[in-house]
Amino acid sequence: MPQELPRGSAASLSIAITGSGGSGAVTAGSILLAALGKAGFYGLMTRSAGPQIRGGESAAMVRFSPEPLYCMGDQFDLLIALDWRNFHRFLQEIPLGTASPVLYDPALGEVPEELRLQPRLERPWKRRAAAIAGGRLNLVALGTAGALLGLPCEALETGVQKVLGHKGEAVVDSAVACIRAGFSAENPNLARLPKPRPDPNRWLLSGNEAAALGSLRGGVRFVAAYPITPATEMLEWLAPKLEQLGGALLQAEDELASINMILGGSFGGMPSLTATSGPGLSLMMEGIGLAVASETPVLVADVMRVGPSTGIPTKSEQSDLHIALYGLHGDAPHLVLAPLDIGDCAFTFQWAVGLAEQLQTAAIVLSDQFLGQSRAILDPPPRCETPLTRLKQARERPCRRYLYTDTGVSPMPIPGESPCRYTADGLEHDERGVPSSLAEDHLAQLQKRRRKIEGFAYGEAWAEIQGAGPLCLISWGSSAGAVREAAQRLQAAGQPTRVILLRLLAPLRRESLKAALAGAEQLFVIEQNQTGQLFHYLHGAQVLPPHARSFARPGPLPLRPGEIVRAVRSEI
Amino acid sequence: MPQELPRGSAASLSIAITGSGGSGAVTAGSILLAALGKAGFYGLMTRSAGPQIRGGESAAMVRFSPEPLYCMGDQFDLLIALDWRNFHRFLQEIPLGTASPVLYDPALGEVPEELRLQPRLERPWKRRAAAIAGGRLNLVALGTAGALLGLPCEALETGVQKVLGHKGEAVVDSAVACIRAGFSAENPNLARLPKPRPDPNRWLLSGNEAAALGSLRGGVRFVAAYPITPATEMLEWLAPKLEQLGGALLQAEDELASINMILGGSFGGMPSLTATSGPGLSLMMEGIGLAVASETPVLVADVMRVGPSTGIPTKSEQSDLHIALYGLHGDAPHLVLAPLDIGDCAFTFQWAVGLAEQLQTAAIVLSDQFLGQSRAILDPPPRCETPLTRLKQARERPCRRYLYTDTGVSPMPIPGESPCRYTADGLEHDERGVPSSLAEDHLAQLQKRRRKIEGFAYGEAWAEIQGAGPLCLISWGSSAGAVREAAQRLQAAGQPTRVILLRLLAPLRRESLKAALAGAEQLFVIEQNQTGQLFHYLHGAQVLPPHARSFARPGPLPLRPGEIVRAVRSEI
Amino acid sequence: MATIPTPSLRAKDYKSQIPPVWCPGCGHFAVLSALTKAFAYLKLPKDQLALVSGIGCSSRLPAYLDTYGFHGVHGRALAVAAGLKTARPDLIVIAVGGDGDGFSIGGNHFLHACRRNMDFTYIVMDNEVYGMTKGQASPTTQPDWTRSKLTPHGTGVRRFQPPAIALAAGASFIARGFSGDPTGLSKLFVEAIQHPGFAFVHVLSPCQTFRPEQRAWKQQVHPCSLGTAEDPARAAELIHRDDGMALGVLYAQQLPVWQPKLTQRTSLATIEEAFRL
Amino acid sequence: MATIPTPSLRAKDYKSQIPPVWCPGCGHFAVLSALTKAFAYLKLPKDQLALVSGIGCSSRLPAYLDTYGFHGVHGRALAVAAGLKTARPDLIVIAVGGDGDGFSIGGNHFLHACRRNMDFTYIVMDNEVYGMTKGQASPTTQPDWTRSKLTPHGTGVRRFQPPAIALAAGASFIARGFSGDPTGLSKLFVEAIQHPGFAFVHVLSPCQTFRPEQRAWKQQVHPCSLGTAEDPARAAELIHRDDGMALGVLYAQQLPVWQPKLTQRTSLATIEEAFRL
Ligand SMILES: Cc1ncc(C[n+]2csc(CCOP(=O)(O)OP(=O)(O)O)c2C)c(N)n1
Ligand SMILES: Cc1ncc(C[n+]2csc(CCOP(=O)(O)OP(=O)(O)O)c2C)c(N)n1
Ligand code: SF4
Ligand code: SF4
Ligand SMILES: [Mg+2]
Ligand SMILES: [Mg+2]
Repeated sequence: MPQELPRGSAASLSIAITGSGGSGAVTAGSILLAALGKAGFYGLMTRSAGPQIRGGESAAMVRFSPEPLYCMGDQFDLLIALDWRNFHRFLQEIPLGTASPVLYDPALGEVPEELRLQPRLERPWKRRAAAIAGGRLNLVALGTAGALLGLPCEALETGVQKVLGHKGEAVVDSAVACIRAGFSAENPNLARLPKPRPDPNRWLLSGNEAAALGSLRGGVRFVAAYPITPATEMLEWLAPKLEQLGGALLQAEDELASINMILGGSFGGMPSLTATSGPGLSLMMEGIGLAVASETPVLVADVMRVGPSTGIPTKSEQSDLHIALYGLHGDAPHLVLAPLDIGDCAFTFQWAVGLAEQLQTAAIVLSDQFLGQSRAILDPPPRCETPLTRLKQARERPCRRYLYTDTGVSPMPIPGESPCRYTADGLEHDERGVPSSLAEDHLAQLQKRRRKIEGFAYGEAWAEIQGAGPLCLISWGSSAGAVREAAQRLQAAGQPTRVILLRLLAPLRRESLKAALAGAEQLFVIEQNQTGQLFHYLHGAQVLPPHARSFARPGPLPLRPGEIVRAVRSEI
Repeated sequence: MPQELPRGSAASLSIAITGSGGSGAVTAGSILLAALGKAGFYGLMTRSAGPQIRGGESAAMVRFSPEPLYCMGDQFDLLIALDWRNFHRFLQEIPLGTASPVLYDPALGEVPEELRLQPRLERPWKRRAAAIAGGRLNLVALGTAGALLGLPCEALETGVQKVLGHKGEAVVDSAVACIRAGFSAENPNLARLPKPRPDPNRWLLSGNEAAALGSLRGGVRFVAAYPITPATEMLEWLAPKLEQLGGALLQAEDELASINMILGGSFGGMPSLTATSGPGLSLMMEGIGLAVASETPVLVADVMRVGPSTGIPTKSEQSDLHIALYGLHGDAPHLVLAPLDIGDCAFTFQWAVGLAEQLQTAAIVLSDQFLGQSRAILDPPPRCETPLTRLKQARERPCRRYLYTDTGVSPMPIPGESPCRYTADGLEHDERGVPSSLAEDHLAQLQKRRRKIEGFAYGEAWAEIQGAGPLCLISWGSSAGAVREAAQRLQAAGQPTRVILLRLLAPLRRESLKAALAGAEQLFVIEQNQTGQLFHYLHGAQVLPPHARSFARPGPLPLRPGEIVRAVRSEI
Repeated sequence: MATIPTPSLRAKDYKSQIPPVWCPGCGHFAVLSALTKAFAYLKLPKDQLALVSGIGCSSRLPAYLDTYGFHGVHGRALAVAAGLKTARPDLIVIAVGGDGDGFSIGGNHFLHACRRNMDFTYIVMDNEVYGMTKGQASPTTQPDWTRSKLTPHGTGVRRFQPPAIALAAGASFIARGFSGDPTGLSKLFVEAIQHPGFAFVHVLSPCQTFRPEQRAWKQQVHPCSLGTAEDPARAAELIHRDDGMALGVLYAQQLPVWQPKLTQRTSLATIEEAFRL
Repeated sequence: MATIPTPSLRAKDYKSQIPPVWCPGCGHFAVLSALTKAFAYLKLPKDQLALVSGIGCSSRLPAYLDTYGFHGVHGRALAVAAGLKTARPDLIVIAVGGDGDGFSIGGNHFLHACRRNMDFTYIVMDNEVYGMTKGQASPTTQPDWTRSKLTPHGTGVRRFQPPAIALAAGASFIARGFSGDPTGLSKLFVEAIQHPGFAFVHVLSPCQTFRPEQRAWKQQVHPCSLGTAEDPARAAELIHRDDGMALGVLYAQQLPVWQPKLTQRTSLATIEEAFRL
């Protein structure tokens, strides 16, 4: 049953804070986000940095609303410029509304040419900061902005405590003084949003954290990985948590090691995971194929960045769908999933761990830099309640590890726990695991491995379906947020719209998807890559009518609801 | 213009020689093949071995005809059993016609149960071999078989010289004596073929050799590789030849090294190649992506074997199409080709090297164990006459290595040969190669890389098209042989048939293919894998009508024309 | 399922029913036997033994034992073993393979396994050739060995010295055995399995088929007379002087073993609390 | 196009116009400068220089030189360099990178490059950390360094000893420099480039951002007093005693260099003849 499409998107505000190296744009953004949470808003923060390894210019982009948010908006309603050095780098990333003011301190230089038509709000931050011991301009600016936005000063102070608390009392005191200095001189005179409903039960976390949490919920207790942007934070969050939970994280020498290490951990009975990004995923394909052939469950998180090759490590794109679906040599059925938003990372990862365990195969989960590194205020993410576990109990000795069963799933005894010993093998084998080059064994094992993946009852979670209009927007992964919001706008504008957001990409639930598509007259497949990877995949599976259209646009800029609405409108 | 479909397939005979460890089945087969060539036949020989590393049971399968042959037949017309130990391993591989005789020496044991209905020809080989100094049963048997087949004894003796000549005179003399001993007692009384036209200009070689030759013709002078079955012979043939031609082969420590080594060689201006099979290809995907992004031409030969994972290293399958097409992370356009038969390995590899050089990208060429390890008697393979070379000449300093041109191809200066220096990069970059994370640079470079691949004029060689009937068989790579023969039979049976054999798989020549499909009423996509990889790819590209059918059957058994004819007939 | 207490097992009880694919006379047979003897001597429970390997003739060994086994992909046995041992410190983990598997494609994992010093054993059956792929030069092959068509003039590259590299990488136990000396080999396996930490056993295991000249090894091996210096610098000198034919323990040290504890100290619910606003 | 004869170039003429992304104070700046000085001293023609690297802060170096460069993928610089040098023995090839790139993911190529002894130079800027990915432990990081969230109690793993491993693997030239000693560094680069064979220069190159404590290296480095033993066994002992802070040439030997000749002796047509029946 498709849910109803939520009514027209709630009012929201988007703020960008920019500055050069050391100006503290991200700190200000983080405090603002925490303050917004305290004040009862939902919100989302992304960051962007220049090419320098560290200390280069950076920007924090914050969007908030009394209702949950899943993507960035079309444009920014306020620009807070902490200085103007290298500002041009962010021009493309920060489209301003024509009436959006620029808030800045004229003591720090001229407003750049490109902004000359924006309304200006000038404040003497530098001077005020100088008057405070340890005073910092970014915090004074934040105080000003908070006041203009109508936030209570206490909320900002709570934010300071959250973000800077670990730096000690002196820092916090000085920061609070700065906030107040910026705040006191203002009246709230920017567009104001409907009053939010504060709820202390809400969470503030990143997608990488949510993904890690979901994995732990799914039972993962062993992780081996090699650092890579933008997956590292997921691992960094996991390392101490695993230890507390009686698990372990092993930093591998490379990705070939990490994928094979988790095969070892999983063979030993522990649900196991690795996380990487495109280049690392490429290196893992052989190991993932071994997981498929030896039927050893593992979860591989690919936090996608701009490709191909080294690409743009710090920016988001959805261009690893093809390698995830098709990147294994031989006929190698496996699972591919993608979370639909930051909160959904928790659900999707938990479900993916369970599916991998249940089906004794590899699950590749496609998150991305946007989901992974953005932080959000959201309602606590729900758990996946379906119990999915590994079938361990075997009866026979010698063990028929690759027994032909109706489901295709065979018992997988655990070393040290069962006398039904066996040798797992990536060579083609018979039921007992003995290498075989006979056609009948190959065919039977191929069919078994396919049957278990394709025949499983995945339930309703394979996609989120909302609305029922003849206009149908199909998407996957992190584009889902912008697509959802675009659909709401189209619907609000009188265009009944349906959205189908795929969470389970392989195996494709063909029949369910066909049913969900019934009656759709105009179809758009929307994704953030150049070549329309999902579009071609769906055509390959013969589920799309010939008139379906592809709207595919590569990174590094995020998909925005407005551009989707425009693209759809121009075609219908 | 489609060529005409050759008339009904010529008469052919198929012979299988089987034996246990050390019985010399393959030697006998090799001599037989050489003898057949001498006698004016075209022919094909494949071999099969048991699981032992060496010295285990083995079988040689030889098919011959007065006309060129591209695949094995449906069944065998004669079985020469050198002994019966482990014969059951080959049962599936050697389907016998109901009237096909079994030729054997009863002194070596009972005919197995499964063969009890076959006509029998018993000969006292063992006794005769014992009478000759250094006498070998396999050669006596070969003499008998040659006589029964109506081959001249001199042809067999020439065969002995070719195959055993390097072992010295004594061995040859003894072998000839054996052949004569087997030969003299017989009259040709097996079905005989039309008289062949001998032609000493014909060649005898394997697909791996033809592929290697084609690469040399294309200009390859540097090879780096890591041994893997069934690609190793291609490398083993190349090593001394490269040296003679002023090139070099470097045995790498692993496949990660080999792909990156050839990137280095190619960056230095030398057309470069590596050859591997599925597991090695998996490991190379990151490096191939770097070739695409840095626009460094390389050729990667994948001599496919049964997958997934380690699979069945010694047997053939066409199941690496998906990884070859889609196995790179990011949007990474590149070339994928497949030779259509043993002789065509020379043409396709030469063309692929040229295309990679011309388009400054990676070309993956999908050969397979059947093509690679079979030996054939054939007309000398034609050369690819289109001159395709790398654009090296640059004008500017600093060099705009990734200049936006109409074709998408930019000048690639060679170190030491030009003052237009540059740094190649796998990070996204601007025209000069400077790393960039700007959306405009990414988009422009993505488009450039796509344009050069998709916009090139590939000419006619993208496919072989024969016949013009409403029944259309589409195939690729090594299945082409069986498909061609199936089409001839269907045509001969009054069913006008068209075949489309794809040599260039990526970029797909969509418009040309659509034109070639015009008027086709029944379509079958035929390939040797489980999941119909080409079928889904073609649907993904929206070139197939909805009623197209997939006939996909995995290895390890070769596709046979008869099963294709049956499959097609059962559906039309 | 609780493990049934192991009655006294004989060496042959550790073998499985699967017939090896090895050529007659292959050195790997003796390694298999010596291993079962070591298991029997140490009374190791079969359910607790996990043999891990890559690809190669030698890497086929796990299936020939009636223990748990993981026959993975080429070159990655040590990574699988490290993961398995981290997750299951209670198991007796033994990685096995060949010189190609371990020193060519698997070289990086060898370096890092030596450094990491986890408590498992690594047995390399070195025949100075790639047997499985029909006779190419491996890292331990003599530079002037010309029998491979891939390197018709020999590789021209100095040989990989497994013990020297293991020592430089930080290994804590290094021994050399010979498949022509099954009793000695079996003893080395016992010591290696008992050693707390990463124990590397370099086994000279001739390839009948592609290196028949290795039959001469019987005459060339000799007991290690280096002594086992405790001081790694001194040991390094001694091991660099090794002629590659010395049998015995070349180096043994007690060094810190890497092994996380795996004891739960908190609940996931507590961890989740931290996300609340 | 013929190469224009190089007029005398100054060090700075070897720099490109591209501004480094490095943090202020990063040790890699000094490596860049020392390299240009060595080039100027040796009067190397810019067109004949090819700098090859992997991924990491240090691996960004090639673009900052006005020579040819190949900025490849993480860990594979030595493979690219080996291929390039095989195909183009006339070029001066220099591979550069970091400790993560070279000793972690690239460890296997390091081993085999040392063995193969091709005539090119390898410069590793070792800051004992993964700079580019924001501060994780590398193989050379101290086991008790707890500043990475990935290994909050430290790695607990012994450090990778680049010179000892290089020597065991068969390297013919091993030196250590320090980016805080630019003149010495430049001299080592000159010697390394001149050395016939694989020359490995281990450069201590501090990471300002993630390892600020490395500022103390200035006080800790000292000239190498080991002497350069010709005998590798003796050198092995000395190198094992190295405290990691000794600067200078640690080992140098003339050993056979691997380099195919690349002279054509026959035509393809002749080769094709052999296929005729
Ligand atoms: C990724 C990959 N590359 C190459 C191969 C081919 N291959 C299989 S075994 C082997 C070498 C085996 O040599 P070794 O480890 O010394 O074992 P041996 O057979 O000599 O006992 C190679 C290269 C493979 N299976 N996978
Ligand atoms: C295959 C792959 N894995 C991981 C990464 C992420 N990565 C980029 S640089 C780097 C480490 C760099 O460390 P080092 O080589 O020491 O250079 P430094 O930045 O310290 O100079 C890593 C892990 C990558 N780019 N590719
Ligand atoms: S090829 Fe060599 S290593 Fe392999 S089984 Fe035969 S003798 Fe043993
Ligand atoms: S992060 Fe460290 S290594 Fe990287 S540029 Fe900055 S100081 Fe240098
Ligand atoms: Mg070997
Ligand atoms: Mg570093």
